Amino acid sequence: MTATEGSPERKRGKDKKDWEPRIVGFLCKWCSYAGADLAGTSRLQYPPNIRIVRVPCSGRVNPLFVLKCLVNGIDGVLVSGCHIGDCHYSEGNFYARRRFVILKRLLEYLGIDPRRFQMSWISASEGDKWARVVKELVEEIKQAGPNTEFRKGI
Amino acid sequence: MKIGVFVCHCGTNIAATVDVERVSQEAAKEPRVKFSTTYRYMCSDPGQNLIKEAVKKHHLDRIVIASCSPSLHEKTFRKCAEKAGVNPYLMEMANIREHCSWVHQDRVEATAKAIELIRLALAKVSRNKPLEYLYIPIEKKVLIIGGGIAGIQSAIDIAFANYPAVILEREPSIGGRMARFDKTFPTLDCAACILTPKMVTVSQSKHVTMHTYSEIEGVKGHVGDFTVTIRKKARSVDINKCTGCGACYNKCPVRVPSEFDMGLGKRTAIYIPFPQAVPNVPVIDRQNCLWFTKQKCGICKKICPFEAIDYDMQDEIIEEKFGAIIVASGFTQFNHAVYGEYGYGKYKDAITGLHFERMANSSGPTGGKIIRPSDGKEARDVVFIQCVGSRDEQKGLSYCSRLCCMYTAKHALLLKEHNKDAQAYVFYIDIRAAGKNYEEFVKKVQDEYGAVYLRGRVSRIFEKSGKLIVRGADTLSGAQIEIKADLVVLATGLVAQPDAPGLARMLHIPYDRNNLFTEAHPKLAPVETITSGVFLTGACQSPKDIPDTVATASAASVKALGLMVQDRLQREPLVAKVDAKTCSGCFACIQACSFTAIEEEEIEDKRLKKKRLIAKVLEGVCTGCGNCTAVCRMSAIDLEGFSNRQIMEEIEAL
Amino acid sequence: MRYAYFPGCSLHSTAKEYDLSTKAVAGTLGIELIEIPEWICCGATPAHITMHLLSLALPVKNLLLAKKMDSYEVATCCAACFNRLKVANHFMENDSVHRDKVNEIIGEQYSGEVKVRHFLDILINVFWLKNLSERIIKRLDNLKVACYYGCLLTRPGEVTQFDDVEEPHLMDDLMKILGVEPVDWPYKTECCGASFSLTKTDIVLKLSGDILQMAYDEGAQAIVVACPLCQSNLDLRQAMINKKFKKNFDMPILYFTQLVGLALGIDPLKLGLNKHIVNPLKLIKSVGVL
Amino acid sequence: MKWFISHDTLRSLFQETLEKDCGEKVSHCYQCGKCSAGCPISFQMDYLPNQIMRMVQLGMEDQVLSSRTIWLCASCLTCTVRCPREIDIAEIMDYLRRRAYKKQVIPLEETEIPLFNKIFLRNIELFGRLYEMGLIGMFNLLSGEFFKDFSCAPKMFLKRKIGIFPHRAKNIREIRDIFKRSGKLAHSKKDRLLHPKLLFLNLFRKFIGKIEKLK
Repeated sequence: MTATEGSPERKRGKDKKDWEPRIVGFLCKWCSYAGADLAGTSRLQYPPNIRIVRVPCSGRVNPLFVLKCLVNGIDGVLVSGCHIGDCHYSEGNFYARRRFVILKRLLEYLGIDPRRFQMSWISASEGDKWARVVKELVEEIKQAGPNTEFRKGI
Repeated sequence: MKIGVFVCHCGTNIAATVDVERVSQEAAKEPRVKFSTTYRYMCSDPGQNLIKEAVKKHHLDRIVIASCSPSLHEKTFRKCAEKAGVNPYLMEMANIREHCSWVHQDRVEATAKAIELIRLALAKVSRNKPLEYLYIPIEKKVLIIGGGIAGIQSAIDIAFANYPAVILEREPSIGGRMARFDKTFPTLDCAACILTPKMVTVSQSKHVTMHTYSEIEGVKGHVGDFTVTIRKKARSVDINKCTGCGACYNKCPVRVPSEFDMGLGKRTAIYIPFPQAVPNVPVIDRQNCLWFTKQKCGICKKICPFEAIDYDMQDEIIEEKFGAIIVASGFTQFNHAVYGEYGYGKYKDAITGLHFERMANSSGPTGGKIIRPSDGKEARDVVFIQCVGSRDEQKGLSYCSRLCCMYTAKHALLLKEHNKDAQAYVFYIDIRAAGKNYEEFVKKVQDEYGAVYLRGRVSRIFEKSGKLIVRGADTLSGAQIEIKADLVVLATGLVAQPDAPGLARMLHIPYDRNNLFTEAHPKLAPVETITSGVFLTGACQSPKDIPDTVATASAASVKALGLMVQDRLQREPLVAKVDAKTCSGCFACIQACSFTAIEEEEIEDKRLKKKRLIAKVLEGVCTGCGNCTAVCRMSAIDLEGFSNRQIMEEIEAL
Repeated sequence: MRYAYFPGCSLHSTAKEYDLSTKAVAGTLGIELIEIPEWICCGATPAHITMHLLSLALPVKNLLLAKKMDSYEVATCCAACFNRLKVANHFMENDSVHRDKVNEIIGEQYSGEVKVRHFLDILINVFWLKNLSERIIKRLDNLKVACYYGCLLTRPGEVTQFDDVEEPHLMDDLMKILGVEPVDWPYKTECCGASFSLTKTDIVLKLSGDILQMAYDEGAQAIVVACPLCQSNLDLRQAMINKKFKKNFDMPILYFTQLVGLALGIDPLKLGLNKHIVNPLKLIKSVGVL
Repeated sequence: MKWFISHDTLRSLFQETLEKDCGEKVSHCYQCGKCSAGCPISFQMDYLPNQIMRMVQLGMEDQVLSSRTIWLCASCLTCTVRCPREIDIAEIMDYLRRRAYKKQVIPLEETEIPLFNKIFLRNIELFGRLYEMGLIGMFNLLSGEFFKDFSCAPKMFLKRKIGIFPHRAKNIREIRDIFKRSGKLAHSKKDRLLHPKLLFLNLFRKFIGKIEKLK
């Protein structure tokens, strides 16, 4: 299935004025996803640029997913898990942290704007933090501009 | 593949900001979508019926429901799918309420986002696989770690339901901290009078086995099938032969400070910790016994009429299987020696609450007299200091230990009862007496027993000419206070046992920064842990008084019994799976698994025509965190329900 | 062992005997103390009460002077100077906002690289007590003293990193080596009134009186101090305390360096023992040192 | 001396300003009173240290700045090292004093301490090191206690503990620059170091006191 073809939202990189960043968030279902839910229940407003992919734990997120997003032209990727020490699976986010620190360095080495990939730790009770993180993230990605790093010559 | 999309209005919750009709129309244009509709409340009975009928009419085999958060209604719609004849794991939800309509106001933007969220769900569901629930058998026996009042109550409850329980206790006798108390607040029941009958009940129950003087060495397995290694320390007395006559410890020549009496009294080298000990069998303290230190004496062996003394006894290591574990490992006292301003614990007459309990006990080391440990004189002016260690981020704990207010009030009352001339001065910050009859009790102590309550933390204690000078303040009057005290009782806070993190790691349960075990949910699952089959009770979780401890003990027992009465356990099938063809046997996944849920397995490789080792997931143990999938170089291990293909498809759909 | 020596204003006036005895002891033990040329006042309490930045800038100026001598360790005797130098160092090391501002004031770059040590610390932790005990000529047996540390030597613990905050023991350890018996008393870090010496003399008399009383009650024959302000409050004001509270204290207030000096066999006059208001010579004679 | 506070006081930004400027979290204070219990000077104070913390929390700026307590604090740090909430109370007292200087609110009873501090600093600005004779002389003159500690003076001279002449620093220009620039950065004018209002208040009060004694 190629659901992406012909979708009206795929107009990136053409007109800088209308450009809105597209961001993917990988959220662990125990803390960050629930925190995003709480932001909803508290009716906190944040920009609609983020699409959330629900995962059981930040440790589930394979670095390949992040790379795949960036290769596909997504402008920013966020991985968010429970606070360090509060992981539902006791140590999944430790693994995630270690993994993504390395990934971040690798991305930097590859010449990709480090702002495009970010991590955050948001608990189920931090709806406000979620809204804040998204707002800041969107701002930063806007500054970073459209992701063309993987599309040479366009 | 025929996918049905069901868009919920949620009253106006979604419909107000998202144009649901347009969303439904757009969804219908997506490939493989055979049917799309909207309804006011999809989770209601008519809504669910609508889904069932649509499945029947359009022969749908996959369902996407665009509504609220899956944390809320995933279970509802899975069941609904099952009833409609679709595998429950071929249903996905698009969260267009919490993540869309509630957080955005622009109708156009929100509608566009909702459409994309549905596209995401469609992408995922197209890669879903039908999954079957997992079932695991249950070993019908409960292990209770800790033999204090929490463990005792749990054992009684489980035995009452005719299921076997095993108590594991580190000390020679069960009873725990409560056995040391004199009276209990607010009713002033004698602690021994209410605890001893329970201890006897446990010892006489045919369903309860006690491993006293034993420690836990390791835990393997998962809910329904835990294998626990227990070290039964050498008691040097044969528990089957001994009748508890007491001849041995009456004749033992050694005298050392008694741990049970907080060092205020003495015990022998072969001893029972206290007269009501259960089991009533002595133990030899090998560090102090003359036979073990100097190869001399041996009187106990000579005198024992039942030949129960065995100097050559060795530690015994046993393995037992359990279906559930109740953790009742309790607490210990905060060590006030970190307070330099209170003399680094060097003043003999500055004691803790537990010392006071032993002194107030009429069968205790002082025969119920409140004395100064330094010179044995009766104490007249006694200062009680609350919040020692508690509510002090600088030197102690950030939390409130919850019972110190009450036990201090009780001590102030007991002081007056034991010595009419004595005067209690209580330094407090706030009095926290939220419990049945607690406030009334504190008031009684203040009004009828004349305890002087002073609001302020004590800044300094020092010794001068045999008295302890206590410098405090009363913030209510704005006065500095100096009291020449005979005795200072520090209401030390409750802290986790020093080996709590080790136990938590063994059981795979999380603990917080204070080393207290963390419950699965602070409100809705207060005695469960994230490791199914492991339950919490008592002060190992957070400071608790006796009523709360007993309540959680019974709660934990019910949870354990809930497992015991089942023939087998149903589990969500969202666990990791290994693809035997691609697994190279590097076992990086075993390293990454926090739950030891992956094992090595030998298979017959037909292509290579030889045997080789690959990883195997123990479905009962796997919690479905997916950490293993991220380390697998071959992508051979994958997580059902959140598989690589599902997530990749979602990414592609963006 | 070579140190840039920061005596501080008091040691050049009211506490001259502290300066004398420190130099005498250091000389005998072979610890080289080179006075920082053109050092200036550290600002003491008035500076940090009045202007926060000034209270950092003045000590930093001195530390920079020391740095220019190629000396990365400063020795000081005055507890107040020690405290101010340490606090300034702490800020310069850990607080970038203040560091930038102070560097702007001074016009030079400094980020806490010069280490500050109290002479007591040097004797005990650099020279080592054991080495010191081998150099002792006359043991000062039969002398019972109360070691008084005052507030500024140990507090705040994370800044001074000197000794235990509530129950310091370095001076007691030193006294034991000399044969002096330190009493275990609770007022080791109690406040003497310090900077209120001139402005709020009443407070000083009350607090210093309490300290003298406690030392007396615990059986001390003298009080040993490491701070010129404590010394002057207890020594100079002793007559006034006696008058006001109708007491008869005759308690010599000695610097620890003076007792070390005596044990090393240095002439009492070179240690400035004649400069005290309450005469200590009588007591010292009575224990048989002279 | 009892106050009435309105929502204007409670909503004032006193606590926020303080926390921002001196970095200490007064809001952490939960009023355990350990600071007051250990304070050696609290017998002279009008409000105990914990009360000052509370008043800051409630935004009572005028009352706090005009209190005697903030001037009587001896900066002995007993409160700071023992505070269970890790608040540097001594630093807050310092801050309050500095703020009081700026706002020129000094309680009538406690003019000596600010006066002394100013004379002390002026002394250093002039000589680089402390000139004790100058300090004592100036202080006695300006505070109106002309013969204070006169009895001590002969002893001190005899023991050569006080010099008659000041030290002359060679780098005096640098020192004055430090003073000037510190003042500039802290946004306080140099002339405030010795304020006539202060001097006048002090002398006036001493004078009244003497007259009342005579009566």
